[in-house]
Amino acid sequence: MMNLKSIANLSLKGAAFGAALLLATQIQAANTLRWSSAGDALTMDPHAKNETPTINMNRQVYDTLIQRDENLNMEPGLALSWEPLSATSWQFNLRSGVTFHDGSAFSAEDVKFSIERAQANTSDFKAYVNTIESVEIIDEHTVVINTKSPDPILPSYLTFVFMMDQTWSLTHKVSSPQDYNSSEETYAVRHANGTGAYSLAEREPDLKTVLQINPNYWGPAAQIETIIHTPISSAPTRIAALLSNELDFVLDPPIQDLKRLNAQQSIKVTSVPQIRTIFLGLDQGAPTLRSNPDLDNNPLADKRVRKAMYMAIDIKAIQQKIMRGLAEPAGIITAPGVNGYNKALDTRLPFDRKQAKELLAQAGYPEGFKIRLDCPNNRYINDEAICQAVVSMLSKIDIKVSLNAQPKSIFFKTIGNNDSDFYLLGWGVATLDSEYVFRYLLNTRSDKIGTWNRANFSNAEVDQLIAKIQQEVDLTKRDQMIEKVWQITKEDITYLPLHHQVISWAMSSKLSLPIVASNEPLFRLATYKK
Amino acid sequence: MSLIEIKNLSVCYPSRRGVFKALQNVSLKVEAGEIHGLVGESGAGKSTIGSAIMGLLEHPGEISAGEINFCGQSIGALSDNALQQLRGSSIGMIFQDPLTSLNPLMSVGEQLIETICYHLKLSKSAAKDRALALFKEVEIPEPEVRIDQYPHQFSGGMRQRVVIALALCSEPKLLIADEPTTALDVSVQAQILDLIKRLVKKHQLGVILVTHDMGVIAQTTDKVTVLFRGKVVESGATGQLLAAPQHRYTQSLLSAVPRSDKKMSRFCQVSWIEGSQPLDNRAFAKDWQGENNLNLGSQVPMLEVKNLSLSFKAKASIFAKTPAPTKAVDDVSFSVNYGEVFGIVGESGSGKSPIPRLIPRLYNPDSGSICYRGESVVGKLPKQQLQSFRRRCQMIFQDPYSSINPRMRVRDIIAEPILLYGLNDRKGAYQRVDKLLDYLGLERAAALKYPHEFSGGQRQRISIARALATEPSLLICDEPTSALDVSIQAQILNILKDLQSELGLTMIFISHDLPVIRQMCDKVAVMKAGKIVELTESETLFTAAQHAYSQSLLRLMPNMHR
Amino acid sequence: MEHNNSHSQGVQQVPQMQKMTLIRKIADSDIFYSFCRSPLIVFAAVLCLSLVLSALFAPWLAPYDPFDQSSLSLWAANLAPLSTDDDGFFYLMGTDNQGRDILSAIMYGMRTSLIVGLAAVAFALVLGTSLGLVAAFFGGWVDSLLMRIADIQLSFPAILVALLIDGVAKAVLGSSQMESLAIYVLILAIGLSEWVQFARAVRAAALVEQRKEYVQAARIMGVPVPLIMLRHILPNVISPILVIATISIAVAIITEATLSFLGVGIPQTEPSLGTLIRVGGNYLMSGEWWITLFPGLTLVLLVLSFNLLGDWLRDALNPRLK
Amino acid sequence: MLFQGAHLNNSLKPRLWNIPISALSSERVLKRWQGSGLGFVFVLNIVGAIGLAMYKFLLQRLVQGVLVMLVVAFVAFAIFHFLGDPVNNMVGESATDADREMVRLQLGLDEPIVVQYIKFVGNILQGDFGISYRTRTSVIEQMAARLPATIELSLVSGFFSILFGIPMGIYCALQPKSWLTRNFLVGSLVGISIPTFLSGLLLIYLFSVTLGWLPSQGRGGLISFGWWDTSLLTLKGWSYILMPALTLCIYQLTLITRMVRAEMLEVIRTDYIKFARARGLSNYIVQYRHALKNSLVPVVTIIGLQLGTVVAFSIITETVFNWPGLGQMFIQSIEFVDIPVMSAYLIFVGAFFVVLNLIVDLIYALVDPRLRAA
Repeated sequence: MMNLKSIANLSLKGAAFGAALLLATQIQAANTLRWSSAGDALTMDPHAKNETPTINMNRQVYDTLIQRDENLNMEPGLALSWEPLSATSWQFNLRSGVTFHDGSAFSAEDVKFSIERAQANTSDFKAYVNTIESVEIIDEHTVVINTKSPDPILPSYLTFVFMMDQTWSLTHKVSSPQDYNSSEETYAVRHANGTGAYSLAEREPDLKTVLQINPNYWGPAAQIETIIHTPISSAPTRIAALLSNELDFVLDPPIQDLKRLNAQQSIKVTSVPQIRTIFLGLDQGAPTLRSNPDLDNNPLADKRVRKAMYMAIDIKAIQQKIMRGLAEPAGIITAPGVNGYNKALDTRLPFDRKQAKELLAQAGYPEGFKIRLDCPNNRYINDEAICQAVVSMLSKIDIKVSLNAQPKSIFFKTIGNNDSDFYLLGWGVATLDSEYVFRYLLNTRSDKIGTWNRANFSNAEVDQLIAKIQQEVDLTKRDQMIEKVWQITKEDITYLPLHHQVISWAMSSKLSLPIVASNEPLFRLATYKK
Repeated sequence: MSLIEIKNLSVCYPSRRGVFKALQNVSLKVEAGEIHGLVGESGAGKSTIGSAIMGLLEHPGEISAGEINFCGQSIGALSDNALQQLRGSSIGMIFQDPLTSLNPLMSVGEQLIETICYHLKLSKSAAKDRALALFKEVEIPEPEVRIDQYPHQFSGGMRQRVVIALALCSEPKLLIADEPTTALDVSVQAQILDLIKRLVKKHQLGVILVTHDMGVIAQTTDKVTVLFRGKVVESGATGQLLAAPQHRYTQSLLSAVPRSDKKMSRFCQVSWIEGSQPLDNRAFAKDWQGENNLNLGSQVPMLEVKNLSLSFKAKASIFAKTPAPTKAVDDVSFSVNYGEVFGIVGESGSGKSPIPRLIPRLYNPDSGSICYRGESVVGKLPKQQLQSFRRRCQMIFQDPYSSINPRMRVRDIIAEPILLYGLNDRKGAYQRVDKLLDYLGLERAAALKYPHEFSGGQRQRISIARALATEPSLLICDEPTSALDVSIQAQILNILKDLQSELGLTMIFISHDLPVIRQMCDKVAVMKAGKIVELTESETLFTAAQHAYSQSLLRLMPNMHR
Repeated sequence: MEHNNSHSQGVQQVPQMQKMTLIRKIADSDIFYSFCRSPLIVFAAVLCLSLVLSALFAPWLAPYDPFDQSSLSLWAANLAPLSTDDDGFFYLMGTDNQGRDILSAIMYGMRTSLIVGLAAVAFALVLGTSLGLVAAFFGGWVDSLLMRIADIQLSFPAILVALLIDGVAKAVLGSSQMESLAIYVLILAIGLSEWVQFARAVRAAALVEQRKEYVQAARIMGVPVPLIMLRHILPNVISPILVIATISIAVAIITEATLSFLGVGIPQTEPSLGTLIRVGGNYLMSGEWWITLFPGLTLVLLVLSFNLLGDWLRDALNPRLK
Repeated sequence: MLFQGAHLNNSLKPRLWNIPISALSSERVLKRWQGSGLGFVFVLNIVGAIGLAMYKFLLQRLVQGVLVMLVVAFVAFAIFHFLGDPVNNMVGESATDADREMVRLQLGLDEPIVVQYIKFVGNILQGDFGISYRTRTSVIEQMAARLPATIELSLVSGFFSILFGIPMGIYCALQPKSWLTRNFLVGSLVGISIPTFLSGLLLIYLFSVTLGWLPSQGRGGLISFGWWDTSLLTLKGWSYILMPALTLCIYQLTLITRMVRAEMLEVIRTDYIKFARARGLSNYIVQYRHALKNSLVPVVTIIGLQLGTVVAFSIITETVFNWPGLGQMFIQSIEFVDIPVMSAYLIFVGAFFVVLNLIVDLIYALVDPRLRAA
């Protein structure tokens, strides 16, 4: 590459004419933002797919009753204000004068319709609204939401429920969400009619999505008129495009490129700790290991083994070498900013290979054992590289790990089928409350709850605490219970925490776009420097 | 001043193994209006002379000494450009194979007009007139129609006429004809040679006629030069030279040419040419396990062919109606008696080639019967009967280069049939191979060599040894010598004659060469268009042919001895 | 040129003669001559040989074992070429993001690449040659069927066929099994995409051979068909097979690398050159060029050496170019 | 070319490694023509179908093309039906057995396989390739949106390779000893030894990142004609297509250079060229009017067919340059086991190839006098 560079420099002068002729970087209208990420939204139906890139795109077009600002604080969205009427009912006062992109007015009817749509069988957002019993329309701008049981975090969940236009939906026969698992294309897949700051102007799946500013937006007017998203799956190509000024913003620059990007005058990189913790899951509930039929018991059920594995991991090396400093070593599996996070809890056991070996010997595995590590290779930042490093570190205490790194679609199927002994997972907290972690990862697994608890961890005390937390409206009491759960599980070494992920955005230095820890860009806040 | 005079010409091809001298000190003269024959066997360098004159020697060949004077001017002194002008305008050349000498994508007219325009600087229409005149001159019928046709629409003889017309485009003074009729049938050959003779007379052309065929030399040329391994051995007026050859090589060469005027018991051995042993171990005959002399008095002929027909179907297609199949063999009947040599003669396409492949069941006939010793060998046979028939019926092929597997050792080639029929174990088979090699005058050491280490004649001996390995009673010889030089041909034919007389083999002998037929065969069938037109004793055919076609074949046959 | 007489020696010496001449024959052969005359080809052969040998003997030659997880130190990751890590280990070509020595990884990666390439070509060779022989010898509908299949397959380039086979395998096997079987699927996919070359060449050559009279002689003798094909025809169609095989190895290696680059080939745990390039490609823009450039360069040299040899062999074995 | 006497195929198939094969086969160009595929035409001529020969030839090829498409469609159908498990993809995960049976009946999966196949072909003919499993949008629309990109990329790269390949091939054949020829030949081997993805990455690094002359990815400067967006009408469009097209053309360039060289050397060795020289025609006439013209006939056909492989080779180029074409779509479909897209792409490549074949046959028939028979 060095050679290339010098060749390039040499030929630079001679070819100035050619450069002028082929000048690729046409000056874009200052009011256009061209951005890219590895993947595209899967659908524009706002209730069909609960997946980050899809939500990202939909959030530009659709609004929610309550929304979060760039600091993730809740703020009024389509609801001006909300208050609990009782333990199980909430009143929402809706913003008036809001219109959809097609011009029709937003009203209480639409709220009822949208929430019920999100509850439909084919919706992927059922979990967020399944405590809701009914939506009552009080008047055109007031609704009351009744829940089946007390639900202290309903407002948080509502930040994910996008509001659609009932009339539009009926007209285009999309009154129930697209069934993503069936072969049908509905109108809402490539068309949208929201109240957001941007309207959908053009949508070619996997190729290009163009958003146009909504002049009738209810909030502070957005500055940038056109947003163009082009998915580029190859990271070097994505970065090359940013470097050659074909893009203004890259959502997911590989961290190894940040240094170089930062060094560039025309590009700036901003980073923020994300509300997501990366950890290793160990199935301690299974009788034997799936990936090692030679063992007739499950070594992972032994806390000493889990502790040995924990202590064998040199998190500093991972942080420095793989994450290039852009990660915060974690002691619990939730991140700062989440209700219930406690700095004191977030401390790690020391990295001590010798003690780890001793623990293994005590547990009866002086020679170690074999196991398979399942790992996604396109979900988290450097996920596969982290797994490789873990494999290497565990091999030093004689645990022979074979790595099975797969694309996320297949990986999640493996996890979902409860087919893994040992896996790497990252958990973001959409509601910014520890309960979100507990209900998915720590509660004993059943159809309704603990669905991601593939560690098959089961603790009656924890389960009781979680049940109480879910209904406790007294926040002090609730926080105490949360802390209790964290203490129990940390002590038990239920999961092996690795680090809190730090996200970085790379953008043209002319662009100002506040980074959001949820990794959801809010383009309505973007501006260009003059 | 001679038209062309070659003085002490030497041409060599340098290679990493040394310099190969294709021509050494060759001198000859050709006068206007004279046909000068160059004759010799393969490797004699006769074609190289033509290429050297034209300046078209193939890389890396070069003229190492001597000079070529054309009309008193040295060709060697000419620039490339001048030489190119000389080619075509003053010297024309025609090649052996008319099928490949013409550009298939241009009409013959275009090729003619292009050449005429280039050399004579005529306008297109004037060139076309001249092209038509040339067509008339080379006696192509309907020149106006044919001039716009493409080469593939012409027959072989007609194409050679087109080639001649092209060579004559710009009225050259000298014409070099390199084996101009070798690829043609006898009847067409005669016409082409006649045409050349007439053109020579009319235009006072000088012609250098390169050929291997003594008959062509005798009938066409005024003077002849005999070449051997790049050197001139003898030169002189044709009649004189043929009647009284001076050099031993010429003498033996001439004696090796099969005579068509009388049958001789054996060919003269051309010992001067290649170290060749005659069949030396007569004891071999005693060893022979064949059963040929049995049944000599039997009433049943050894092989009886009745109403044999075979047609080749054109490839079926979806749209074209399947074309009428062409009958390659049409209702042919003959019988071959014990110890007899049965000849089949005909031109290309006469159907003589499928017959030797029908008898040993390489092809299945459409209809008709073949009986060997009274038993039918057509149709589905028990495996054992088929094997025993195949063992008794062996074949010798035309091309000694392709008829033996180049990747097998000679020993394995000859032993293969012995082992296949289980006549002997491997050790016994190899002993048998040694005996066969002795018998055919090859060294025993040959057994371990591969075919490429042998000359054409030696290969044909190997081929014969393979055929004899199973001790057959019927030997089918399919043009066994037509790819060989005349001297080698004599050796091989002698071997076959010896085999026949010593082992009492029955033979079917296929050839296009009438003199060879006369020398070899007892009975002859003359074939034309898949049918036998005349079947008679061979002496009768040559003295009193009945059928008009046989007569014309005999008349057109180039004959050195007439 | 007739120089046959030089070989007429005594019968007794024959076995010795054979041995003597074998070496002399090789040294004297036209192929060897044309080989020595071209420095480029000698270079290609030396290059090819040294690459293949270094892959073959990687466990002994490589400075480190890149598959020995326990020897990797993450702290030695991303070192530039010619650097030494904290423990004093030296890395000629630098290390990758796991601290793996690039030089060793290349040697082992080349092993995987070569194994896939050679196995795929061997598979294609056996399949293509036998089908080509069968088609040539039986003719008729067998020939038509086989050649039509070949035609249709030819309309889909190797890479596409290999991708399709890979996709189908993925659908049939499921992804977790796919992981362990990836290398076999890859060999199968590349092999199946290359057999046509062999089949067509062998068929064409066999048709030419078959018209020759030595085959007719064998048929008249009643030699069984399989024996004719194996003993008579096959040895005579070896040279086109040889040429295609050499070039096919180059094609197979590049196809494997491409598939691995596209992420459907060899998994990262036992990386081939293509996998190394794919993984390293992620670091190209960040200035850690050695992670992708050295494997890339090795791949190019390996493929080039096979291509040069194949190209030369094609001319050297072509009787008409002599 | 597809269904007919396979000898012809031998000489005309579009694979690089066919050059050695044809060069090895002991038949010369001319003999190949005579004795082989065209032998069939000879037969037609012989039986008196002269004049109709060409039409029959073309009509036959047309039918063969249709047959090939039916076979390709069958492969696609097999993939679609046996791997895709359409029922599972139609119903949700929570569907009952009764639901599945319903869907089976609706889809006609209870009908005989032949009937299903016919329906499948019928759907294809109506442009119905189903719905992508991944994007849940109609496959044909996705393909239509991406088709222009792939076609233009292929055409431009084909154009480049012809533009440089033919003169280079001629030069190599006419000046076999020149140092430039050696460089061309060795250089072309180097060219095909560099995998497309690597050369693509290096080009991006040099021209986009380091020099900033050319855009690194995507397609720009588009002008629309109905559904067809072209990037060939603006300078900016060309700046986008230049690098992918160059990357893609290296392989074809090599192929064409070597092909032209091999064919021309072959033709130069023929008797009719020797005879043309012996007639004293100038080098120019011999080399260009005779040798070049005759060697171009097979070359043109191969180039035509080659365009077909360019389309498929663009898979890699499109991935590296994020070129929004069909190849990129295909790669994504492989990754996600998106069966409808896979089978649709298969059919597309097959159809493209068949159409090219027909065009090539037409050219062949027009150029060759033996087919044009008066």
